[in-house]
Amino acid sequence: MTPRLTRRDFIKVGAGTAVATGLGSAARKILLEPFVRPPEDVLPGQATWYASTCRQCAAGCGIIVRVINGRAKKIEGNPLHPLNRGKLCARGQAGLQVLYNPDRLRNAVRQTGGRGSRTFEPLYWDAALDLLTEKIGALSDPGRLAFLGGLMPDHLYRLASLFCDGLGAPPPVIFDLHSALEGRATADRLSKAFFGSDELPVYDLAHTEVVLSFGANFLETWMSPVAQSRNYGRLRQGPFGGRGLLVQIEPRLSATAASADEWIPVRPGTEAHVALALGRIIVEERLGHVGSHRSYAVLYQDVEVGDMAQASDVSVETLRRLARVFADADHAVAIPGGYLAGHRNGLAGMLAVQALNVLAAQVGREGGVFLSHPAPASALAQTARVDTFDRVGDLIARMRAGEVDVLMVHGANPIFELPAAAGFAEAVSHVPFVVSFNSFVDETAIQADLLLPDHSYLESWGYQVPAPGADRPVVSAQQPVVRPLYDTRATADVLLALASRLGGPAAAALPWVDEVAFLESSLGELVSSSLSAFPADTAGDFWAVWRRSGGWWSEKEIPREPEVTSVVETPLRVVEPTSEGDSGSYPFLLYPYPSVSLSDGRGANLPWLQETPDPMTTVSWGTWVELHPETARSLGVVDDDVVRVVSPFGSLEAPVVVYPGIRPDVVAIPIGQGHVDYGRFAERRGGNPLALVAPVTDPDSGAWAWAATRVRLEATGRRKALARLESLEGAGRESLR
Amino acid sequence: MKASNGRRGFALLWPGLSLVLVVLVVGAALLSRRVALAAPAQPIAFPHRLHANAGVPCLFCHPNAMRSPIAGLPSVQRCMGCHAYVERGNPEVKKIAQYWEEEKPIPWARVILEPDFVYFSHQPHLSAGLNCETCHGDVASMGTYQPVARMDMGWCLDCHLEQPQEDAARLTDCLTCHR
Amino acid sequence: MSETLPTAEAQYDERVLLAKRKDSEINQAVLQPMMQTGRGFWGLVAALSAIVAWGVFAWGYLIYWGIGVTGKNRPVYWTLFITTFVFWIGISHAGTMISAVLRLLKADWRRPITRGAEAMTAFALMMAGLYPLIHLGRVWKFYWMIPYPNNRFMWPNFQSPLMWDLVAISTYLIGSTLYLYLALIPDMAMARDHTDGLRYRLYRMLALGWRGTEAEWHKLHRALGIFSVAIIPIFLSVHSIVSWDFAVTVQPRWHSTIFAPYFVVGAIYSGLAALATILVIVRRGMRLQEFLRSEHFDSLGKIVMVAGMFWTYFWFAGFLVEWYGNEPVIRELIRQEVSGRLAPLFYLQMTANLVPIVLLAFRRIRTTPAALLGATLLVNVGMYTERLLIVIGSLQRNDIPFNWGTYRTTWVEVSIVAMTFAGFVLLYTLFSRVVPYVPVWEIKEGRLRYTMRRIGRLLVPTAAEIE
Amino acid sequence: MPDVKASAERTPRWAMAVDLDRCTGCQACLVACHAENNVPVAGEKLAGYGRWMHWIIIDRYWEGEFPNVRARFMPVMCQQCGEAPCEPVCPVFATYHNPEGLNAQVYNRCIGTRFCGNACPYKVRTFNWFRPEFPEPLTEQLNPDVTVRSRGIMEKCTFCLQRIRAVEMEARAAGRRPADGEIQPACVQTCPPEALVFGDLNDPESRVSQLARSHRSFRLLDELGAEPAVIYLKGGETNV
Repeated sequence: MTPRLTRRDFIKVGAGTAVATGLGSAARKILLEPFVRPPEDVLPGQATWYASTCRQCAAGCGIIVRVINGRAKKIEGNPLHPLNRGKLCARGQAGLQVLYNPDRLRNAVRQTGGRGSRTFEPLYWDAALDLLTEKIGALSDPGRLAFLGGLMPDHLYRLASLFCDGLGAPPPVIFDLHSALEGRATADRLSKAFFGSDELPVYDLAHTEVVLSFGANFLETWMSPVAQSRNYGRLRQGPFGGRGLLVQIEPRLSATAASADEWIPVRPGTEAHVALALGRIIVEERLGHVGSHRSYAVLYQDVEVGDMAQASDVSVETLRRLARVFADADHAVAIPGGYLAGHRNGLAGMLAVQALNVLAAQVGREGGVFLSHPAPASALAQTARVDTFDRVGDLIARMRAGEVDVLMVHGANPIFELPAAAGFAEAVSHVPFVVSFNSFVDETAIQADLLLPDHSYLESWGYQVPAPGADRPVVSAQQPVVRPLYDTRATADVLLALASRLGGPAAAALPWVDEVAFLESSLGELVSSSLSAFPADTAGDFWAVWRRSGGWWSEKEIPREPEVTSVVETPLRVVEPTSEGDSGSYPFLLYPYPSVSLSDGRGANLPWLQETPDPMTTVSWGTWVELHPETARSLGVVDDDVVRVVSPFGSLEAPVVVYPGIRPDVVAIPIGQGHVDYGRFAERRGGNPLALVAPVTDPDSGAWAWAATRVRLEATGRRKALARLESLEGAGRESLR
Repeated sequence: MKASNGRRGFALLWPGLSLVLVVLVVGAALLSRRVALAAPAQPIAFPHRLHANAGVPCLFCHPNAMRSPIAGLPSVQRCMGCHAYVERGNPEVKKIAQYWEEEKPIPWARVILEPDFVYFSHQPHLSAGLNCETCHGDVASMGTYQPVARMDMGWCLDCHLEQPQEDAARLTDCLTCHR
Repeated sequence: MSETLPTAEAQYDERVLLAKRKDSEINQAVLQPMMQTGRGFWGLVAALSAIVAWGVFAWGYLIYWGIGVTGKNRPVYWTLFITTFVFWIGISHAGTMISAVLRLLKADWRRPITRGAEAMTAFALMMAGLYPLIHLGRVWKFYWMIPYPNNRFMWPNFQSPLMWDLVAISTYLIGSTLYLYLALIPDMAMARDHTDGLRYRLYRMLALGWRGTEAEWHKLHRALGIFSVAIIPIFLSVHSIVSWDFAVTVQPRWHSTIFAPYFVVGAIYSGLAALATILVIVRRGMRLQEFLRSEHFDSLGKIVMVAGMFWTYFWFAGFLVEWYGNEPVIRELIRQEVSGRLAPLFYLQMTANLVPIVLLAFRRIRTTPAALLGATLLVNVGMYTERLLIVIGSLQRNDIPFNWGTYRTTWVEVSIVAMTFAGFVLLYTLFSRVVPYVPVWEIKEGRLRYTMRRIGRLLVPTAAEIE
Repeated sequence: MPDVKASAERTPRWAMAVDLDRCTGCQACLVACHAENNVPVAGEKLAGYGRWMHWIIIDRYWEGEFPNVRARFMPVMCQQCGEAPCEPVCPVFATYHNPEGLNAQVYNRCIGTRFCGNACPYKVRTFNWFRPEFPEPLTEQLNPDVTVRSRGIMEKCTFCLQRIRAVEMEARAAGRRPADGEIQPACVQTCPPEALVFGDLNDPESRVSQLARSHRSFRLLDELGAEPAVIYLKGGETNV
């Protein structure tokens, strides 16, 4: 229950160190409590390292955790892991504060006194399970059970789907904002349509010469930032000869664009127009050394370069220059980024960008586009896939219509992540019984009747098939690095227990006694795999190796070449971007972007990440509004003046950051703050820009068009000093000498 | 007359003050030494003497000294390893057995205690050829452990300064023990 | 106090007048104000004590919570405390300077003002000495700066200007206190012989059994002579060292060769001004018009004026070099001063330092206590501002613009600064009631130089050489 | 134990190379440093008043005007100067020059004059204005190899001294000298684009020495003559 209990058997080296005086031992009494039975893997005072997998975002980097006297002290990248090769990002480093967060939910509770009342009554797990079993057992029709997942580990997703299957309930709905912001759902569609594959493409940044990044902030939060950053380093100063060129095409100068050689401030939503124009130019002028122009000419038959330049606000000269650079390079790649997916022409746009790679024959070519590997075992094939906004919409509709009696939520926080206009909060009130498995009492968990906290990811088992993957098949291992601090329970075990209690088809679908048994059976196929970098003959050996090395992966790299489907024979469509709110009364387009440290807001309860300055504005602990100097001047505001940002759907007040790297017609606000419930470090801090966003979708992909809302600005006359790292007097001038 | 009074008043002043000062200083010195060398009470009156005479080497019960900053205390299991058979009647040993049955750790009181900004590791000292007695005194003749030296910085330096030139430079650097 | 003092020829008569006085009269004239303490006096003491008490509370608050309760931040690591420290060190200079130098020069007019001056030095130094302690926050760690033998082989770092400070200031404090006390002994004896009860006991103790024998007088003069010589290099060194606290760093504007003399001159400027201020007030408060006469204010005013001119010269010399050097950071600092956020302070500094020089050029102002008071007060406002600009102003800027900073003061800092100002006045007030403010024996000694001789029909005072 | 002396023969000069061309400003180094070195979190109020405690920060400089605007990142940590301005001014040797060329900061000796903070031209020293707070159970994360600083004490980047010592002790026990790249400060270890390289300048073959010889190398505020041990490598340009 309390940490004391688990700590008892460990030698209290650190005890009482708070009072350090030169005085002798008799001055105060400090107890040294030796083990009753010494465990073989703990040497008091010496560090033990455990390999596991990072769960701070979907990427699935391998980590090793330094553990001393049963306490995790430091997280580092797993040097063996093919994905991140020992490297780790800020959010990964901060994982320890998830484990040791003072605001963690420490045991199963039920919320007596109504939802949001914060009056919690502790429950024994058995009682909690009985209650849940009873609720599910009482369902008139299993279809009235809904499972909403957020950033779920693959093994848990599989269990959850088996569970729902067994019951006959609809499969889990997966939504998390981070994935929406990186356009995962759309990227899945794109991959399917373009390469006929379920796996996401991998862009070989390390070996390329020219990178055209269309709104992909791949050095910050997009897809697999650590792996991409590592490859970016090699693009710049690698052993691979010359210095690569990176061109970033997006309306706001992101931290990624800051590292680019050229930033093209394109009109929002018309990134694809640039791509189309480039393709058209390459085909017209027969650029590059690829003889395939004729065969691809059809793609660009509807494209007129002048119009594209007009629409995208990029000069024809620039377009021609870029086209030549891209086509002439031996190795070049165009990346369709998450920002594209935020517009209502998302899929069409990403299609147009991907087409460039085909046109320049960079598909399956070193420095070009490859495909992630599928899970190397059939049992692992069922990996967590984020659903499009449409499916979330359906769920909300069903809830509102009272067709859902029991809602199970794991790791999702839609009440914070979805715009109020999406009406999730309202819909929840129509659901009689809500169960939350979140470790923290966040905006959604507070609406639950029963809270059954899962372990933190450093206390739990699991596996993860990284997507996008590495240069070889990888299954990343997750194992407890410390024994659970509190009376929490692995949601997998909860589901298994439920199944056995419910009996019938559910029990049949989930025959395993506990999570570990489930994992062992799922990983069975890998045991005798010949590819493995760590061969193991028996299941026991495999299990040991699996835990020691932090997963399973093939010894040598196996590039997976995609083949292009027939999509690439039909002309590419030019879809003009549309946005909510008329440009008359709402002159600016809102650009909400994921914070490098807080990502989509899940990091907001970690003091380290709150204190981490934003790379571009150097602001920490707050929300701000980025305005072009012109915009600020016309509005009569300067740095730290508070402005009100109003959209047809809501409004938000925050101090101004005058930002030289943004189009005058765009207003950018970082996502992550504005939590109502999420622990002492996150609550009542800053504002949440998603409150302003319209719940509209891209008709083609059904993905949420989160970047297609217009806003207007109002000066409030108030000031609030932001916590900046830089001095405003110094104003980021280059070193004086 | 007045003048002489004046002289007396003055004459008494300074000796008095200085006397008080001396008393204070000496008292403080003695006190601090007593405090530093006092050992706390232990839950079990463990006789090092008997065990040493029985030929038990230090590292048998304090096994981590060679591989860890902390020499470590014997686990209850280690104690019971012998005392499940040896001296079972002894009241002190009975206490151990009790902890063992209750699965409770023995709450030994720490004797040697360095402030938390001092980073000491047994391992390099042992590999440098020191033996336990060098610092901990003749434990083999003790009951429960009684410190023999107040292990303060001066005490450490006395030894580190005697090392060969090239090592002394490294060993007397503040960062050797403070980080 | 709007009276103007008599003119030159009248001054002569004043001396004669004083020369005519009998010993007993002089004793009375000095002891009278010392003995009687009216309601006004106690009111003042109460008020000052209140401020000091509040300041002590603020200090306690700081010790309890930490330096964070002041307005310091990165990069402004030093603020009001160091500023005021420098200010008090500056004040402390004039006292010893004037009494020692003038005593060496046998300047006769010094006699009535020496004690006031020396007392000012001692008390100002005590106030200054508080700041290094307060500034640490964890004041109990202070003794680590004192070189005492220990088994850790730990010694302080004598490379550090702070260590020089420690040595110089303590030496100066001891020196000037002894110097003050030496000259005090005969008067203590005098007081002893004219008082009874508690005061008698006190004076008996302090008089060290002085009886006024020839031998004692001889020793006293010898000692004073030696001290006057010895104290001068010390007081020169002290403020040079204080300036090096700043000058030895690579902090832009601090890193300057002219700092030492610049600080010394500034110190003398502010110190003499402060002395004049004090004399004017004490003269009024203790009705010592007879001893503190126009000639004193006149000559004091002149010295202040000259010191002011020197200060201006050094300031200009430094500023000119900075300006032509055109270092980016310095340029930024100058911009801040001339037109930026430091402008108000800068212009206050310039006016408050330069205007008095002009004013003091007029004898009428020098000899009008009220006017003199105004002028000299202005000087000290100016000098305090100058130190503010040097310490806090400079620290807000450095070589990496990303790290520039700002500073907002807090009630704790202000209270503690107020505490030392009140504390200084309090000590001085009490002092003036405990010891003869005017060195009686020196007056008498000086008076011996004017004996009346009858030449023909008129009395002519003649000056005789003594000592 | 075979030639322990050998390892004592040549004292190293620890140095770090920062490749500005690789740095993406991702802040991973900053968080890694917090985790490794028990660096306290200041909170919004203090952080906003220049009292944040980061041992490494990433300066961001704007260049040019819209639309041809660019931002450049420059990680700045203690430069471990060879002729450190902060060293001579400390009255109690709390900061001094250690045999390995490290700019030592002995917390338990510091009395808090903050003189070193004024003397440091890089302004990389931070001061504990108040007693640092680690709400339970965040204390469980504190690294036992690093002192938790109390209030009134100056602190700064130590090149992860505890890691250097750990490897050195290991190497000495094995009678060898630490291999190049074996010692990795937390920031270097985590840096995703591998912009940071740590090593021994006295070993001409070490990677950091090679980078120091690069035509792109420069030192921050070199003209002050502080002999920093942090070598920066200029960001390049790819023109088309």
